[in-house]
Parts: sequence; C-alpha cells; structure tokens
Amino acid sequence: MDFTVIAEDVVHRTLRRHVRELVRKHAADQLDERERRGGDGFDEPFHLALGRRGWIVPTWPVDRGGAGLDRLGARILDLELARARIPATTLGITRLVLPAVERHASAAIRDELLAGVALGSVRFCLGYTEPEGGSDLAAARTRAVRDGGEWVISGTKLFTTGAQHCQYCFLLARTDPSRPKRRGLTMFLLPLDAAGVDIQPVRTLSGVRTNIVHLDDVRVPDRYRLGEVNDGWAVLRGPLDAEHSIGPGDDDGLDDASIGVIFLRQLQLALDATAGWASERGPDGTRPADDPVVVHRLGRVAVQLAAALATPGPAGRVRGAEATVAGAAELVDVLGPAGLLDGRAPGALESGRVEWLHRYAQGTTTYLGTVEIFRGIIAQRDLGLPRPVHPAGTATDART
Amino acid sequence: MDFTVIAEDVVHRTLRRHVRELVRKHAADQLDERERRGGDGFDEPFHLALGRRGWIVPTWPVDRGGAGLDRLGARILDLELARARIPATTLGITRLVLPAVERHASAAIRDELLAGVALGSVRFCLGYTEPEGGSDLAAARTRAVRDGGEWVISGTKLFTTGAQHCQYCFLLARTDPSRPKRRGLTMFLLPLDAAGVDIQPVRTLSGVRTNIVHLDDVRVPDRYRLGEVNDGWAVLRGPLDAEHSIGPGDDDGLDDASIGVIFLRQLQLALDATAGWASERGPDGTRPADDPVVVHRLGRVAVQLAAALATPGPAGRVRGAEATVAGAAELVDVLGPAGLLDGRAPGALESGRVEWLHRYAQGTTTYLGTVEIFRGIIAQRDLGLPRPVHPAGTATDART
Amino acid sequence: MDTSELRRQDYTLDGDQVVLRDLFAQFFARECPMDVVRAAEPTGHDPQLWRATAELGAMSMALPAEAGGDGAGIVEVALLAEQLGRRIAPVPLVEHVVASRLLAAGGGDDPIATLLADASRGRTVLGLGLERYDVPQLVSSGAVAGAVVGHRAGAVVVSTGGPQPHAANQAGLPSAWRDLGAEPCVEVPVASTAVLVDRARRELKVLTAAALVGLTEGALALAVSFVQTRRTQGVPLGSLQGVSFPLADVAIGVAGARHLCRRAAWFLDHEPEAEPDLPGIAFAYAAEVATHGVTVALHAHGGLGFAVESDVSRYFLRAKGWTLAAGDPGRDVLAAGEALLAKAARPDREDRRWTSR
Amino acid sequence: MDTSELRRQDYTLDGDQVVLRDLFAQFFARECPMDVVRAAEPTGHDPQLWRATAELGAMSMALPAEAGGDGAGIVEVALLAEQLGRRIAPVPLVEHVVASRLLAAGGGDDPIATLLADASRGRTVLGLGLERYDVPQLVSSGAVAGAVVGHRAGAVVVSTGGPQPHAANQAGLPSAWRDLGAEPCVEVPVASTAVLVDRARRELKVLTAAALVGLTEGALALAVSFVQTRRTQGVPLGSLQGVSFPLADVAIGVAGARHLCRRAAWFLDHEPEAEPDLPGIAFAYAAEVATHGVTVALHAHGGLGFAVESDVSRYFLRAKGWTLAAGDPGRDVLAAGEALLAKAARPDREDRRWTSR
Repeated sequence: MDFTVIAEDVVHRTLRRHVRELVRKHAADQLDERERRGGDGFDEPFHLALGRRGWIVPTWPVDRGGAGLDRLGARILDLELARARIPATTLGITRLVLPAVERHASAAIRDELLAGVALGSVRFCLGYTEPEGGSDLAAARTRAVRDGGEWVISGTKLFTTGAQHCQYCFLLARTDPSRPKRRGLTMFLLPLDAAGVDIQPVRTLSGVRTNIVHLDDVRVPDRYRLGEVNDGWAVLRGPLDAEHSIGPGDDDGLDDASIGVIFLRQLQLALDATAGWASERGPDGTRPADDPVVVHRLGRVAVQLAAALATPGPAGRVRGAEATVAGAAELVDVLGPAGLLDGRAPGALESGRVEWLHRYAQGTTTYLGTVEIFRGIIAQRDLGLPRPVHPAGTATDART
Repeated sequence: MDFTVIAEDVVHRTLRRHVRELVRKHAADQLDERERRGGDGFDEPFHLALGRRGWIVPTWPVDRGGAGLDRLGARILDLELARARIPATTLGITRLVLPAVERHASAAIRDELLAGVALGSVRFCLGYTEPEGGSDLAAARTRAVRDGGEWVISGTKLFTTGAQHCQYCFLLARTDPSRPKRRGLTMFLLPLDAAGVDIQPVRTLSGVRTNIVHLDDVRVPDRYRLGEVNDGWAVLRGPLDAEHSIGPGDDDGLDDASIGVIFLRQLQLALDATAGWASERGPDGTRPADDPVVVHRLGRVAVQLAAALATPGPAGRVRGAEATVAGAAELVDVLGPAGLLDGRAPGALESGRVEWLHRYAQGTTTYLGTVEIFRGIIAQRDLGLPRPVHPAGTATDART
Repeated sequence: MDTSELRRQDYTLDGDQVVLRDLFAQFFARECPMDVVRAAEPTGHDPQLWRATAELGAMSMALPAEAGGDGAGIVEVALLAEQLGRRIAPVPLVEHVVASRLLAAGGGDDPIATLLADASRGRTVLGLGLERYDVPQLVSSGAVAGAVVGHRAGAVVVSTGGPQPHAANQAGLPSAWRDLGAEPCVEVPVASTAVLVDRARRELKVLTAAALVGLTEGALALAVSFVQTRRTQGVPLGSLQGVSFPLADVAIGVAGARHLCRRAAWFLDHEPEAEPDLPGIAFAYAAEVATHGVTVALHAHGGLGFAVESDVSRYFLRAKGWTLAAGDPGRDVLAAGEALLAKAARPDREDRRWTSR
Repeated sequence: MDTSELRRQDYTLDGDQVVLRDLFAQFFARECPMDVVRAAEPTGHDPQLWRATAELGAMSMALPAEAGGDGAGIVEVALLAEQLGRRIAPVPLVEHVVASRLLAAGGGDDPIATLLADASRGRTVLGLGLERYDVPQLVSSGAVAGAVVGHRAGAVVVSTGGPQPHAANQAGLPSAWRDLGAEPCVEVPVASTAVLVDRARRELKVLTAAALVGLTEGALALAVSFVQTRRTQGVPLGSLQGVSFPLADVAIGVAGARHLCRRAAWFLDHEPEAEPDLPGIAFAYAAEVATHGVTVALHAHGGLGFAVESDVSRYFLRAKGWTLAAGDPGRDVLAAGEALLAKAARPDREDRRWTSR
C-alpha cells in the first residue's frame, strides 16, 4: 500500500518539461476541444512528433525507437498527455496490440512493423466485432481462405475506430468453420491499403468517428498472419486481457486501478466544471452552491467518482462506465437546460463539457467490451459461479 | 379514468360504522402492534367475528354465509380493515384459494368447505414451494400415490404461512413423474389434522411465523382432490394469476393497481411516521425537517411510493417490493441509529415502525413470487421477448 | 395518495379516449417517421408537421369554447403528448398548448384574442417563459415562437419579439434565449397571476411527463425489436436475463409513469387542489424512468446504438432536454418532501390515525 | 483524487500486512463461528471473544509505544476491522480502538493512564460518544462500556458511569443511551480538542467502512455458496444472469469499497490533510455497498434468506446498524460536495488547468 507523491529526480523533471513543451508547441491542448466537436481520436502531426521523441514506445531502448524511459518516466509521460487531454484512441489501441505483434508476427515483417510503430508511421485498429455477433467475438464470420502463399479474406468489421488513420487492422477471422468456434480462428494484421478494403465512416454520439470496414476478397500474404493457423484465440487473448484489465500487472503502483480511468477523467473534468459553475453567481444573482440539495447531488457524483477510480480490474471497467453514465445525467440535471447547449451556442455552460459528457458516457458501457461481458467475467472468475448453460451443451466461458 | 371520491349512501355509511365498531370491540387496532412484535398474520376471535357478519366472503349472499355486499361495500370493508391494520395473511390466502375450491372441489366436500370458509372455521394455507425447487413451482417433488380411494402423500413444503391456524393446505403434488413436469401435477386440499402431517414453525425477519410442513405418508381421501388427476397446473393457475396480479380484473376502479399495495401501505405508514418525527424538535433542539437534504430524501421516498402505488399488475408487484426495500433503507438512514431500536426500547422512534419495516421489506421481493418471476413474465408476456433457452430444449415459460 | 381513501382507482381509458389515443397514435406514426425527425434536427421544428398537427385540432382542443376550442382537458392533451413522445415529433406543442390556455384566461379582447385565434390555428407558435422575467431565459421553442407567455410581478404578459436565433442543443429543441423584458409586450388581464402561473407550471409538468412516457416507450420498442432478432452464444439475445430483465425494468417504469401521469392529469382537470404535488411527482418519476429507460434501450443495441444513425440515439438525445425544458425534477422531489412534511404537521394528522387511539 | 497527480496507486498489501490479514482472518474464523454470533445476540457482546481479541493484541496494536502499544496505524486496524466484519464478530472493537487512541493523546498521567492500560488489555470497554455532550446519546457500546470518551466545549472528556441498560436494537449492538454530562467524568488534557475529535471521527468512519466491506463480503460469500449448489429450470441457479449479475454487482462494490478504505486509511496514517474528505467518501460508499449487498445476498437465498435461522439474515441485520453507529452517510455525501465546491473556489483552480490557457 503506497500512495506517496513520487519524488522526481532531474531526469524526470526534465522529461515532464519536455512533454509540456511538445504539447504547447503543437497547440495540442486544443485538440481536446476539437475532439469533442467531432474528432477521431488521433492527430497525425502530434503522433509523429511523439514518435520522433520515442514516446510512442517510451520504455523501449533508444536504438529500437523508444526513449529508454523507466516505468516512472512512462507514467509521467502518460499523465502529462492525459492532463493535456490529448486524444489518444489510436495511440492506445496501437500500444494494446503491440505486444501481440512483437510476440506473434512473422520474422519477415516484425522488425519493420515495430520500427514503424515506434516512429508513428504504423498504427493499428481493432477488427473484432461483426454486425451479427455483438460481443460474442468468437462467433466471428469473417472468412479467411488460404490460396497458396496468400489468404483471401471477406467479411465486415464494426467499430474499427481509427481505421482511416491506420496502416493495419488487428483482424480476427475464421479459417476453419468445421472446428469448435474458438478453435477455427486466426489473427491477421490486415494491411488497410490492400485492394478490396472499404472503410466507411460511422459517426458516434460523442462526435468521434468510428468505421465499418468491408472486406471483399482481400488478398493478404501469409506473412501477415499472427501466430499459428486456428490458434487466433490465444493471440487475441493478450490484448483482450489487457483491455479487460485482467492480469497480474506490475506492483509498483504506476498503473491506474483499471482502464475505466479513461472515462473517469472525463467525468472528473465535467464534475470540476459543474462545481466551478455552481460556485459562481448566475445571471439571476444566486449561487447554485448555496443550495444544500445541489451540494448533496454534486457530493453523490464525487463519491461515485472516487469509488470508481479505486475499483480495480474488470470491476473498475464496469464501475467506471456506470459512474460516468449516472454522473453525466446528474450533472446535466444540476446545470439545467443551458447545460445541454452545444458548446458553441451563446450561453453554453462550461464550453459544453457536460453536454458532451452526457453523449460520450453512453458509449463507455460498450466500448472495449460490454459491461455484461465484465459482469460475466466477475461472476465466473472472481465468484466461481457456474457458466451459463446453452442448448448446444457448451457452457459460455466469460473469461475470454 | 376516474378517481372521484365515491359517494356513500346510507347503507355503505352504516357498513363503515359497523366495521369500525367491530374493530373497536375486538381492540383489533392493536393487533398490528402485536403482529410487528412477532405475530402470525391471524387472530382467531377476530376472524370468527368477521365470519359471523358474513365479511369473510362479503359479496356472497347471506344464505350462503356472505353479507350480500356489492363490490363497493366489499371495498369499504377491505379499506377499513386495512386502515385498522388488521393482520390478514390467512384471510387473504383463504380468499385467494377460494375460487379454485368453488370450481374444482368434489361435490362430496364442496358445500361443507364453502360454508366453513364463510363462517371462518375453515382456512387455507398454500403448499407450493419446496426446499429444492425455489420459485420453480412446477419442479415440485412432493409425491402423491394413489391407493384405492386414497392418496398417500409424502414430501416437504416451505412457506406454508398460517398452517398452524388452518384446516387445509392447498397442495401441489406430483402424481405422475413420467410425464413432462407440468403435466404430472395434481392439486389437493390436504386436511392438516391428518396423521403424518408435521408443522414446524419458521420465524422470519419480520417477526411473522411461517412453517415447514413435513408430510410423511399422509393418507388423503380422493374427495380432497381438486380438479382432474395430472391437471393440477390448470387448477393452480387461477390463484397464481390472482397472486401475480394478472388477469382482466374489473374495470370499476374498485381494485388496487396491484397486490403490491399490501407492502406499500406499510411503507406509507413508515414514511408518514418519519415525516411526523422530522416535523418535531429532537432532544438537541433541531427540527430535522429544516434540513433541505432531509426534505429531499423524504421526497424521494414519497415519489417512489406514489409511483409504485400507481403501477399495475406484475409490474406493480416488482415496484411495490423494490420501493419498499429502498424506501425502508432511506428512512432508516434519515432517522439515524435510534430508528433501529426495538419498538419497546427506551428512546425508540415511532414505536419502531421503521425498524420493523426495514426487516419486513426484505421479504416482499420473494413473498407471493420472486421479483425475478415477475420480470420474466413482463419480458415474455408484455414485451414479447423470447423465453430463456435451457439445455433440455424446453424453453421456460414465465407466464405461469 | 391515501391508500385508505374511498376513491375510484380507474386508470383505464373510456371509449372516446381510446378513439382519441388511437387517432393521435396513427397521426404521428403516419406523419412523423424517423426521417422527418432527422430532417428537422437542425432547427428542431418541422413547420409542415406543425401545420398538420394544427389541422388535426391539437392546438384548439383544450381551449375553452369561448376561445374557439373544444373544451377538452389535460387528460386528453396528455394522450396527445404521449403519442407525440412516442415518435419524438419535432413540434413544440406541449409548451404551445399550455401557453394558449394561460392566454385564454385573459378573456376575449384584442390583441390577446387575435393572438389566441392565430395560436389555435397554428399560425403563431406560442412559447412559455415562466422563469424570472428580468433576466434572459432559455425558451424551449424560442427560436420559432412568435410570442412567449411569461409573467412579472402580478401580471401575465406576452412578449411578441418574434423568433430569436436558435441556440443549438443536444435535444434538438428549437430553443432560444429570450429576454422577455426587452421585447415588445402585452399584459394579459387575469384575475390571479400566481394561481394561473402555478396552474400552467403544473400543466407543463404533467404534459411533459406524458411526452416522456411515450418517448421512453418508443425507445423501449426499438430495443425490444433489436434484441428479438439478434442471437448470441447460440441463443436469442433477448432470451438472456442480463438483457431481458433491464428491459423489463424499463417496462415497469413506463407502466407506472403512465398511470401516474393519467392520475395527475385527471386531478388537474377535476380536483386540482386535492393532490397539488401530484404533477411534480408524476414529472419527477417520468423523468427518472426516461433517463434510465433511454440509457438501457441504447445499451441494448450494443455499439450500434451509439452510432448517430441509430434511431434509438435520437430518443436518447431528447430525453434529458425535454425533461429540463419543464424544470429540474430534483426541485419536484424536494417539493414532494415539503408537501409530505406539511401534511405531517397538519392538525388532522392524528385524525387519520384514529385506530391507534 | 486528482487523476493527473504523480502518486503511487499501490493498493496491494505488503508481506507483513498479508500475514496480519491472514492472522486476523483465521482468528475470527476460528473464534467466531455463527453460533457465537447468535449466542451473543441478546446483549450484542461476547466477553469471551472480547478477551481473546485482547490477547491477540488487537486493542493495543494501534496505540503509541508510550501507551504500551505497538504503534500500528489505521491501515493495520482496518485489516482487523475488515476481518471482524467478515464474521460479524460481536465485539465493539472499532469504537474501542478509536476511543483508546483519543485517550492516548492525553498523555501518561493518571487516571487516564490507568484507564488506557485497562483498555489496552480489554479489562475495560471504551465507548465513543462524539455527539452533543449536553443531551443523552445512543452509544453503540454503551451497554458494556465502562467509560465513554466524548467532548464538550474545548475539552476531551471520559465519562465513567459504567455500563447502562441495553437498548435492544435490530443490529444486535450493545447500545445504550448515555448522558455523558450526568456521569462522573474526567477531563483529558489534550492540545487541540477540535483536531483530535475530528481525527477520531475520521478514524471511526474508515474503520467502520472496513468492517462493512468485510460484512458485505461475508454476506456475498453465503449467497454465492447458496446459488452454486441450487438448481432451477434444469440449470444451476447461479448460471442465470438474473442471479449472477446482481451478485457480480455486489462483488464490484466490495472491490471498490475495499480499495477506497485502504486508501483512506493510508492517508490518515501518512498525510491526513492531503485528502481530508476521503474517510467520509470511503464510509459513504462502503455504506451504500453494504446496504445494497446484504439485500441482494439475502434475496439470492429466496424465501430461505428471510428466515431468522438463515446466516445471511444476521449479516443483513447488522449492515445498517453498524453504519449508523458511525453517522449518517448522507452527511458525508454532503461533505464531499462541500469539499468539491471549496476546491472549485480555490484560487489555484486555474493553475490545475494550465493546458487550457
């Protein structure tokens, strides 16, 4: 147990200064506002600038394209980027997929890919979900059929956020429909510039763009396969566990309790904004903070936020999302109708931050796995409850 | 749509006066307090007194033991009994079972039984639930085996509330284990004074006694069978639908929205009591009602109470129970630790009414069918969602 | 609500009301498919639908006969509001009807009579601005309302400054900031401003609650239809309790909120002073049910619900905005607590407990 | 909690703490099976368990070395409280430890020193009475506490009136009304009453929160074990999402509340002024989790949970009583709101937003 403020030595202080300078130089502190108006979780100049400094893979050695930072340095970097509210969806996904690429990519492409990732020129998006399957990833129907040294891939993938800025899609495909569903899957790094790849934008409530990717007989050389044929589930597992906040992690207190912190940072900003609003006199001369019921309602959000931030693993994912949804609704109620104005409308409160949060929050219960998936994981893995029994006789294992 | 105060004519006014006189004469307005200290939902002298006036079956003609009341008269009677907080568990269950007895009892016993019910000398308890089955009533294992003109019945029934004061148990038993589970059941009116019946008390959190009834080779003449052999599910259906607040009902506005009103009357009493407490100065000189946060919390309970009272059918059962559970917890918090004192302890608040409600409430989500049963009914019957699919291939129909 | 009181508890619609409800339901189903909703999003108002609604008689039905109306009550308008909500129709009808009824209390002289006649035919949109008169307020139909009915010390007034620039908002409402005090304005001669404004507030709450009931039911219907047709893990998605139970909870909320609205509307029409806190209670509960309901319905669609193209997302976006246009439901919760405490302190309290003596 | 601050976020127990936790867990599992809990119900206190707890060193561990203690912190006592809660042990240890630490601030002179020495060996039960001194207050261990530590204007005092008649209560607490001002009493010489009483309140909240975490986990364990072994509709009861998801929600609450308690305890020990509202937040959340958790756990048992004989009913009965003995969590929610607003109004607010400039 340790919650001390970490003493920074001169190296870390310098690093922090350098990150802030980079942010200022790229006016990256304004990306957040652009993002809320309708962004796509990515800014190429800034991403490449990170790459030039080795900050995409900060703990890798400099000669591999990293910055040779220790874990503390990497934490400082991440906190500074978060503090500056840098949109980091594609950065996060690229980092999530990276270990699977390191471990499973063929020798033919690995070094080039890793170097590209470090530089910022190679980015990954996820190709898991399909129109029919929902959160049952193992039901993937996208077909990959071997044809000599190539695979011919057809199917449709949803929620391939960032695909328009990425070079590869971390793709789950069915290679053997005759085997039990998890044993007939193979992972690929699908080059997104291949013929037959069609990326269609999908706008989400938060303003962020995601995509549908249609694959129509896309020919992919075998060297873009990750891991063994029909062993895709094992390859997928690493990124999936990381995304689900499962796994041992490091014990040095340099990780957040759960990946839910991504949502909760937004809730915190909106709560602080609402508290700021409540502390000032409105046009009618009253101070909302003088009303105990308002104070109590803000206190409720503060308690839920603190609890969610402390909740670990998959539990933290669920609490993070649900605290964000409930908190957003409460803050909107407190602000009243002006709190729902578009940030650019006259009289909008707090630049529309709460209005945006209210829309954004609705994605958090699905994004990176539905809360139902996580409840299933907790019921089975933490509580040891029996798996749901389905008619095929195959009980569903939520620990996926 | 009609919520007018109903004008009472002289007959109804007289009836109301008579009910109040009966309550006063039996000091029945004190039964409530006794009940909360640990009652059993029944007071024999009062029940018999009701019978003498024809008020157990108030709408039956006088010559059949009723009071010949119209539906308005019956409503006045029930409201007066509720206002006086008469414990009426056994009365309610007896009335619930009565239509099935009228319809399905053999000629050999029917008239005697109906006359006894009207007099108050014949009362019924429910024999549905078993130790293993939980709310899956159709899984009943209590066996009834034919032996000439008799049945030999063995098994165990839980939650046979009132059995110690009843003459018959409305019993669900399996008569043919080889048939699909709902088609091998038969209903009986099991005489509780038969040899082999063992009634063991079970105390509940609310202080009210329920029972486990063990049946060990109890011999029951065939005339106590209700309906056809193996057709018990159809016999059970009527009382079950009534209990579940399903069915057309009458459109004269003389019914409560749902059976949940039973719980909600208790919540209302506790809320009124807490409001009364909050309106007075405490020992430290402050008036809780002067604190807006207290007012807001009481307001929340008031809103939930009003909503639950208006919610019809199975939905009303769920809201009634859940509003009672949540409301009790909130009221306890508002009262503070003294609100949890036993009603007889010095300094107890409002005679321990809220303390008692907090315990009582926990039974309401199970009593007369679990809230999960009702959610299933609503999902399938009202929303048309598909039934849960279980491995045996038999989808579960919640509409039972 | 006194559970021992001998009142009818009849929530059913009579024959005429069923006909009316079905008429409104068919009207909005026909005139307001989702593409109409989407097409109106930039401004939040569809003038063609507005005219059709006027032709239906929706704007005059609840006016007194002297004002050319049919003398229908809030009960009937609530049936209309529910069906409007069911299709999230982009017309600011609820505010308009409440404002018209408030104007109608001013009697039959010009210029009020002309304004009212225009309003009852839909030629003018009336907004409602019941917040403080001396500071600019966000009027939910202020971008299309030719006139806004408000009040200042002791007087009901109509500000006729005409539509103001649209204040874009999440809910797709034709909102605008209106500074009523700065607009040209006419005083409406009424007997008691306080009583009428209070009455208008209560009507607004009940009708908004009814619209929210319809809105929530509409979102629920989309979710039910979605999970009925999808499969997961080899079984229908909607057969899983993790999916069906939350939807059942929404249905439970809708059933109760609908009844509560009907009750509140009936009391407004027949015994407005018998349960004065009921409109606020119905509104607070309908708001809670809507907030929860649209979130559950959207989530039931998985990631697809989060797409701007999904129909359910349109319902989600309106739930909060429609609510807040009628006030913060937290205020009504507080008021319900105050009403409870006022009753607790009443001298007749002991009388209601006669059996304990 | 500032998500951008560079603090360690290490919630894990170190080796010594794991040993301690396991020791406490084994102790209560061994010494406090359910029959001990039930046997103690009439008075809410088990003197034999009390003595065993004293022999374990639980009453002296968190006292300073000068007072014969081991100088452990609230972190360690919280580990103890959690395990005590896990078995709903009928000993008023939390109040006793907090009261002892408050006394220990008074230095080493008699009669305080003797009282403290007795308390640290369990020979006297110390109660905590931090409500207003001038009116009788319900002291959660007042029926067994020889002395109760309280405060009046500017002074910490110990009232030594001895145990008072038990006030029977739902939670099975050894509560009694104590009129501290009317009992014989000793003033405790301390530097700052306000600071120490505030500190004691915060300790009480954190330790109560820890006890509630253990209590909720205990109830959850019973429910899990129940639904693991039952079948319904041909499948294991616990395999239905309608059963397993609510239990998962309880587990989610327990995981978060436990971490929040650890964090709050650590800050009390190391930087008490860095996050002063954290004890209240941890308490409010643990109370919410416990209220919800015991209800879900009881309900998972079906009708059997509602029987007095069910073990889970004992957990249910204690959750609220243990909570309220440390105060109304609604007050702490309000305080969290006040702290937030105080921060919002602080001049350094803009500094925290440097990137927006």
